[in-house]
Amino acid sequence: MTKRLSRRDFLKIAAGATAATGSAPAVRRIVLEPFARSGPLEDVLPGQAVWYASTCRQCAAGCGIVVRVINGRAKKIEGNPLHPLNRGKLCARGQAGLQVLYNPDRLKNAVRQTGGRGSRQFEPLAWDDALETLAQKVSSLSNPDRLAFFGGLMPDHLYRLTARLLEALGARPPVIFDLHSALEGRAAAAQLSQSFFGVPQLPVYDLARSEVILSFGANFLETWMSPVAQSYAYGALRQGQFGGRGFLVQFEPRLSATAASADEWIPIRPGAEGFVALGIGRVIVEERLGHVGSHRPHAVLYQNVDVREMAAASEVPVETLRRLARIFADADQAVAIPGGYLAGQRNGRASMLAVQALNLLVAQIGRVGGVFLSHPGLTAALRQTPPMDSFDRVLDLIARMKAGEIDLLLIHGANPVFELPAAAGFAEAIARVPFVVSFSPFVDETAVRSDLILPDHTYLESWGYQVPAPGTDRPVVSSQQPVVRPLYDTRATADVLLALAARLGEKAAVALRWPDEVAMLQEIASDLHGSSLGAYDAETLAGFWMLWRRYGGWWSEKEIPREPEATEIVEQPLPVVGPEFEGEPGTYPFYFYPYPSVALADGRGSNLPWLQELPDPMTTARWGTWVELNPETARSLGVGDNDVVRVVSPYGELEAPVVVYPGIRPDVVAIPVGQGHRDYGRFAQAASGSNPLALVAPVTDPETGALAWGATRVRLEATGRKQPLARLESLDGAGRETLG
Amino acid sequence: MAQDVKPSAEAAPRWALVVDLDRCTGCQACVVACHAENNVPVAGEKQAIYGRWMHWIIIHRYWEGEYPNVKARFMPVMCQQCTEAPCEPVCPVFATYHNPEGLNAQIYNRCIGTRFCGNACPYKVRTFNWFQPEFPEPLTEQLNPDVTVRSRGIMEKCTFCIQRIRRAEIEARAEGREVADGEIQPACVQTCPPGALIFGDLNDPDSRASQLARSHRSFRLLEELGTAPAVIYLKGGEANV
Amino acid sequence: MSDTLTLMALFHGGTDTAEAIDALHALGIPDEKMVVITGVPYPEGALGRHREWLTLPYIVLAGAAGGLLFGLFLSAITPHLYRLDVGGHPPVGFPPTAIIIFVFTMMATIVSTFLGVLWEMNFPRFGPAPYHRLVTDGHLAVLLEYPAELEASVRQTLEARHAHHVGEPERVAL
Amino acid sequence: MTRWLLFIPLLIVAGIAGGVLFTRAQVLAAPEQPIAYSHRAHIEAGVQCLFCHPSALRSPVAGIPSVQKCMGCHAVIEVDNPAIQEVAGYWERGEPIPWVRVNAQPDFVFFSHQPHLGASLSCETCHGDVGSMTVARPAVKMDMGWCLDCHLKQPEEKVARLADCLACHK
Amino acid sequence: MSEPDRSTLHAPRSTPFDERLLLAERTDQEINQAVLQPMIQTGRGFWALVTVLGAIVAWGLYAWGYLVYWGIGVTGKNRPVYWTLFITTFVFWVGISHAGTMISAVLRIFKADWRRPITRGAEAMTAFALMMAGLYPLIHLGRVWKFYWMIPYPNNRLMWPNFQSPLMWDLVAIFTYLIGSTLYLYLALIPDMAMARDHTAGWRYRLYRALALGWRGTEAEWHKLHRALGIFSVAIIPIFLSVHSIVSWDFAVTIQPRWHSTIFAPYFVIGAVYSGLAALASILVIVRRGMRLQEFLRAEHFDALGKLVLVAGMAWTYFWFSGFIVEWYGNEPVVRELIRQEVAGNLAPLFYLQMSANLTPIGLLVFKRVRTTPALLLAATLLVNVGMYTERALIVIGSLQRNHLPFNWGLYRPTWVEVSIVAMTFAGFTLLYTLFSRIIPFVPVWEIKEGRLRYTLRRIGRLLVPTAAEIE
Repeated sequence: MTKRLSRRDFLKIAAGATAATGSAPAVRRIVLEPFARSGPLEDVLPGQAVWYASTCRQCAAGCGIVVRVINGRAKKIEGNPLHPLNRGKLCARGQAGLQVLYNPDRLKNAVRQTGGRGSRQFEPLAWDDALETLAQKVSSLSNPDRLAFFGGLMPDHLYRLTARLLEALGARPPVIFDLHSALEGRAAAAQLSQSFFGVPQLPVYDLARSEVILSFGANFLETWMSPVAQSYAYGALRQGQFGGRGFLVQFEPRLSATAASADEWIPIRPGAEGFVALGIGRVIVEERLGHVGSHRPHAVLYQNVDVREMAAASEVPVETLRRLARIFADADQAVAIPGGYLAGQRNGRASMLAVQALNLLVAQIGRVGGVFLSHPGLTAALRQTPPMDSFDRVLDLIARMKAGEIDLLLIHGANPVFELPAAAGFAEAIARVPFVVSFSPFVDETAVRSDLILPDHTYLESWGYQVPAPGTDRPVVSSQQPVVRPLYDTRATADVLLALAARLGEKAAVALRWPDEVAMLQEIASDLHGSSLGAYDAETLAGFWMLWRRYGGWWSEKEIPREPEATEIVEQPLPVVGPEFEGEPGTYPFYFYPYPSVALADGRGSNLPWLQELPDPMTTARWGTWVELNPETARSLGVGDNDVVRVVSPYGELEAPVVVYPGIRPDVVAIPVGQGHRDYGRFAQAASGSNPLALVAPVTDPETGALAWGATRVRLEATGRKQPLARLESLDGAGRETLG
Repeated sequence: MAQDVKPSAEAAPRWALVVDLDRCTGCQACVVACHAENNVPVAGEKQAIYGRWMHWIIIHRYWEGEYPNVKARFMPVMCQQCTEAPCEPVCPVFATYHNPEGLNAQIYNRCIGTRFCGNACPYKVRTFNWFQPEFPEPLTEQLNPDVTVRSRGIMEKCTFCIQRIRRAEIEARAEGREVADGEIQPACVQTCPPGALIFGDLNDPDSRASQLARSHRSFRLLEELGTAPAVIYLKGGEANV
Repeated sequence: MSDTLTLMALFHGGTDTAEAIDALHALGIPDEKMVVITGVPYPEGALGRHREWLTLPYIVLAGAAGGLLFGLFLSAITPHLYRLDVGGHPPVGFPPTAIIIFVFTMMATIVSTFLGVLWEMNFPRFGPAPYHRLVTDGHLAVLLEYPAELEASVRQTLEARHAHHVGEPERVAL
Repeated sequence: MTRWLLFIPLLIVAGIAGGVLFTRAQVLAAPEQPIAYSHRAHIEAGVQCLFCHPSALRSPVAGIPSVQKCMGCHAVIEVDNPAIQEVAGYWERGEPIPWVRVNAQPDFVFFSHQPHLGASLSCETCHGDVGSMTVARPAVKMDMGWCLDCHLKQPEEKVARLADCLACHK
Repeated sequence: MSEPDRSTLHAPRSTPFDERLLLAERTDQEINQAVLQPMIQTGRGFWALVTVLGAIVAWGLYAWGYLVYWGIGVTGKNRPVYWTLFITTFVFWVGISHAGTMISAVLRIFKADWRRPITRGAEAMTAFALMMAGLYPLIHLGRVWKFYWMIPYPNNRLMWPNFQSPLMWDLVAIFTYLIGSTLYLYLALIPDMAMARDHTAGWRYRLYRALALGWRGTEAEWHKLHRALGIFSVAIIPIFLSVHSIVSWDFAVTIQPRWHSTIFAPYFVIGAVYSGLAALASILVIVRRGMRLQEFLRAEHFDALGKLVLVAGMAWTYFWFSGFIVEWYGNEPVVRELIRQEVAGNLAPLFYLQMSANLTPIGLLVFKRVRTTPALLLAATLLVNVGMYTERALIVIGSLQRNHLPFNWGLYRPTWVEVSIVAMTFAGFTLLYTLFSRIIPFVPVWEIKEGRLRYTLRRIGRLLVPTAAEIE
């Protein structure tokens, strides 16, 4: 009895107690348990809530979560209060994870599509038969190179397994692409770090302790990188330190929620962010602003930059540049953030380089309130994270599929048919592949085009771990454990691959020698056992394994800053590259700005009713796709709210109702990504909406090879039809707070 | 048996929610947290278009100025738990009333659906179950057993997560101690990433909530109506001291 | 006195009836022994008879008082049976109490008036009673009770006033 | 004619009374259980309530013991009793026994055993003398009046809290 | 009884007094027949009407069932417009119900003799309108099967209704008024039931016998009846004032802009009288035609009624204006917004319909010709009720569409369910009224006869002048 109590007390945690900055000294107590694989915990009482720690898989950020479970059923997801990344907080998408688990449209077992691809006639398939078919397909490949694996948002251990397997089979490594990461510009950011700091690791921007933040197209409060951690920091920035209040400037063609929260929003010409950064840098150098001499060695960077040209090109007046330059340079802590929208341009790398250079210029690299790299510490070994593949690898795969060089395509965690620009032609390409296997738990657009669906568990039922990227101020690994037993006869893809390897035998069996997923994880986790750094440790490996699950990961007790070293690349003059756009300005007068919806992200959330019903912070609209137009644009086009317009790009067109949006450039047309599913369950299909990727040109930034999703021009045509949009706000109210 | 119950027999707390508008980023995390915690149903597109959505907490978004000098502000609005609640006296069956802890209670199974309270509420934060809410299997598994699943024809609204308050109080009483400040966290408060929501006891002068309530930034929504809400807003755009 | 006879006579007009009644008075037949049945309410005293006393007002007052008390109970007592505070109002406020009390008082007044008057007319009474259908066609019926020895003079008096259908009153099931 | 009118109220009253009695009988009836389980036998054998329903102490629900719990004892005790063999049958098939719930609260009521036991109430207070029942049946009709009856009798300083609707309604 | 001197009866039929003479020369028997005949012989038209109305009612009941089964969502209500056509129509019917007492009680007290033939029609209208009104508090409930929680009865929960809620005041007030007006109607009916009893056979005889309660018409009975009616008339007037005031407080006690007004009570009362009298006039015109009651309902009645409507209309205008000017002048933001919505916004059509439909009749009724020509009077009074219905809709629905937080504004669109149910009550009212007119003597025969007692015709010069006797 006493023993049990003490053990229970052991992880009685005070929610929010770890809060670094100004939040309540809260002592809301919950007891974290390790998930028992068989039989209930001996001290779990019926009707009593148990909390399991795990990791959120709704986006790549990898926040820690705790899940409230009653009588073996998950009831509520909250942020893990112990987790140094999100500190007990969680975003809307994370909260909605429950509806992934309990989604009425989940596949209940492995299925074969009988009526041929796209027929949507599925017949249940015993797992053994499924594995047999798969093994047979693999072994009957004339050449391992004809096997391709398309991965999306994969947990790290699964990626390791896949990579090992493919390697053992002699196939090329998996192609990893998910739209959300692309819109965040993860690939480009990683490559920027590679060339700027010499490591392909996403930098951490210390927003909480910064005084001045210049955010260039980084929507860091909604969808960029690690929104929860960044929002947490934002709270501190606002009311955190001793009543100090940071100054945030947002450069964006469209007023995002981040821009709305910013002190200053500068509606900048798409693709011209780099110019602004260069201009500001040039001013700092010219006027010798900021800390004495800090900029001297970097004067060379700006030798062929002319402030007036930059101002002209970016349509930001010189005075503004000078003013911001002063504010930025004079601050003790200041940071400039190269955001996702920059990466979505064909001059992406140049712009991002210019922005990152500002941090170098004012010597904020590695300084408090500046830019960091998350310290790998002991977790280095675990950090075989999926490389954020750039779009050109996808194009290459598509080309090979079209050329009939792929006989077997395995797809996990991605929905390329929906997520890729239609013009990239994945849908046509996949038709050329003789056999396609999907691991999706849902029948999405890609699964419908596959022969076999071997549904993976949803993340609340599965094991795993993930190293958060960009991570935080210390080494962190988030561990993932089931919080409920699998609802249906689904199977962890990791286990499927292991079983497959066993069947294939030879090198594969050697490479993937673990009996099952958990064994593999235990081995991986054991790397961290016995470290003094950790927030916890245990004598035995078994004890460590238990705590690893209880805590929902491993992280160092205290902050370990890592100061990146700038490489020599920043000793040559910065390139001055202008953006290019698909489509003639004459016929396509508007810049097209697709943005990830805070609710649906890149569309993976659109099968969750909570997220469908979730109002967009800015337009308060939901359950549909809309076109945001500047009032002036709308007027000139003779359309108003709820009038349906046709948006035409050189690559496609769509129709959607208009939202007259005061916070957008007159020459920009913004459409949220996420709707327009033809499959993917009742809620996704019920929503009226269309997929803006139909318009996007499949072009890349030649430097990084990242998808230049912002580099398309469109034109608008009024249709004369009306379609009411499910708004939260009353249109008659006209966005007023009071009538005074 | 005429049993006259004195409302303040015990030193009752006065629960209050402080909303720091300077921190709020409009991220909507609170909205989903509330849906999950309180079994709030989803209306669906058709009903949502017609203003039939069920959120207990919504984030108003206000525009100021014209492009390019346009500003947008966010304002989370949930039941203000008024001290002088206009919605209470009009209910013919006492389905809504003022409880000893100053909460504006709504007893679902007592409600007969006159919707009078909805008219009386100046904040329009009460939502009505126009239809029988649908939770297609197995979404029912998610429903929080601590909260009633409301049937059609019933008024509902934010309760400050009364079930969490009650749980904390029962725990504290079982351990023979007072409820500590911050121990009770409604779902929205618990999840709010920038920490814009702070919950606490106004009768305890040292609670973080009452400290913030004394800030010069504090104001109440539609103060002039004299409803004396227990939700206190902190004006955005300026430092605390 | 010896045995008494009852007799009903119908008249055409009020004038005749009034005169007849006076004559009968002259014969020493008191008002109590006469019942005048008309299809039309004749004004007080039109037929030369005095009005009778009524207990109706007392019934009504009693009813009203009862209603008032009931209203008082509902609006002022029940809120204390299970005390629930609403909108910062006191459990019992003047205006609501006033309204409730008023309405219940009026309700009781009305109901007691109705029941009271039925009770006074001891309605419903469907049993057979002396009556003549011609009454509702405008005839006036006089029903009188008199000692046998007056037989001749009474009849003679009635005839003189154009009475018709004079005779034993037929008892009609009402 | 009028006499007929008298019957109408009589009928109504009779109907209401009948309905009330009927529902009461319904509520207090002992439900049909899959296995002839006798509380009396166990109590007489000296088993405490909390031995099989331990969670009453620390959780909202008292809970019904798992087959595992039953077999804990009956692997050795009374093994040849047919009822026990049925239980064993469930155990071997790995099925839960479909017990029928005897005392339940509606969905709109929040009830937790924990505070009630904390207030040192005995099980019998609400569940009656289960020890003397062969088949468990509700001892009282657990309606709001019944709850209040007790809550309002509590010490003055507690009544405000205990009489608050939110004390039991969720 | 004052038999007019026979010689005058052969006077030419053109003088306005002839109409009065018509009754004067009838015997009681003829009057009875004149009243009973149209009741007993029912033409094909009648049955057709009953069928149509019955069908509409049936459809409405189906709609109600549909509403209960699926929930309030099948109506057009939304947030923030929680009350709509149901409450509007409720207020409308309560309003209609007011003329009944107005006529019979007030006029009985003031001994306005022209009331006699129309009192019963008025009282019946009150009773039926109230029955229809009484349906709405039930219909609009989200959980109608729990309505009995509003009834104060001892229960083991110790729970009583909240008598601070205007809805409770409503409940008891409407109930009281319904009881009051029904009893009032019935009490004055007893002698006529006796009359009908004496002149009918078969089921009607049995019915009337039961309803007559054994009335004979002894002096004592008449006397008591008079006393009772006297008390009734006095008691029912404060009720009729209170009922609509309370209905108005349903709105006025909230802090909803535009509702939160002190003038609402009298404004509603006068509006009720206005619409009620108008409705009565329309009904009388129709029934008079349908039941060939020209002898009883004559020009001078309509003239008098028309004047009353005229006065009520003017009073309504006055109250409306005194409310409006304060709102307009105060210029309080939300109210300003509401007024804009009505005068220039999405409610403008309804607003102008309301104003024209309420003001035009006042202009028309000034002319005696309009008041005394049934067709014109009908047109005018119907117009009034269109106007008053719209007015109620604007007050209930219009005000709810706007509130302090523009973010929360809303719009309302009615659905077939609401329309059907509203239609149901209109049909139901008409149906009840039609059946009533065939079963109950539509004109209070005994009151007419009583009135007849008091008239004599005096010749003044060349004129025949009716003179009424000043007797109690």
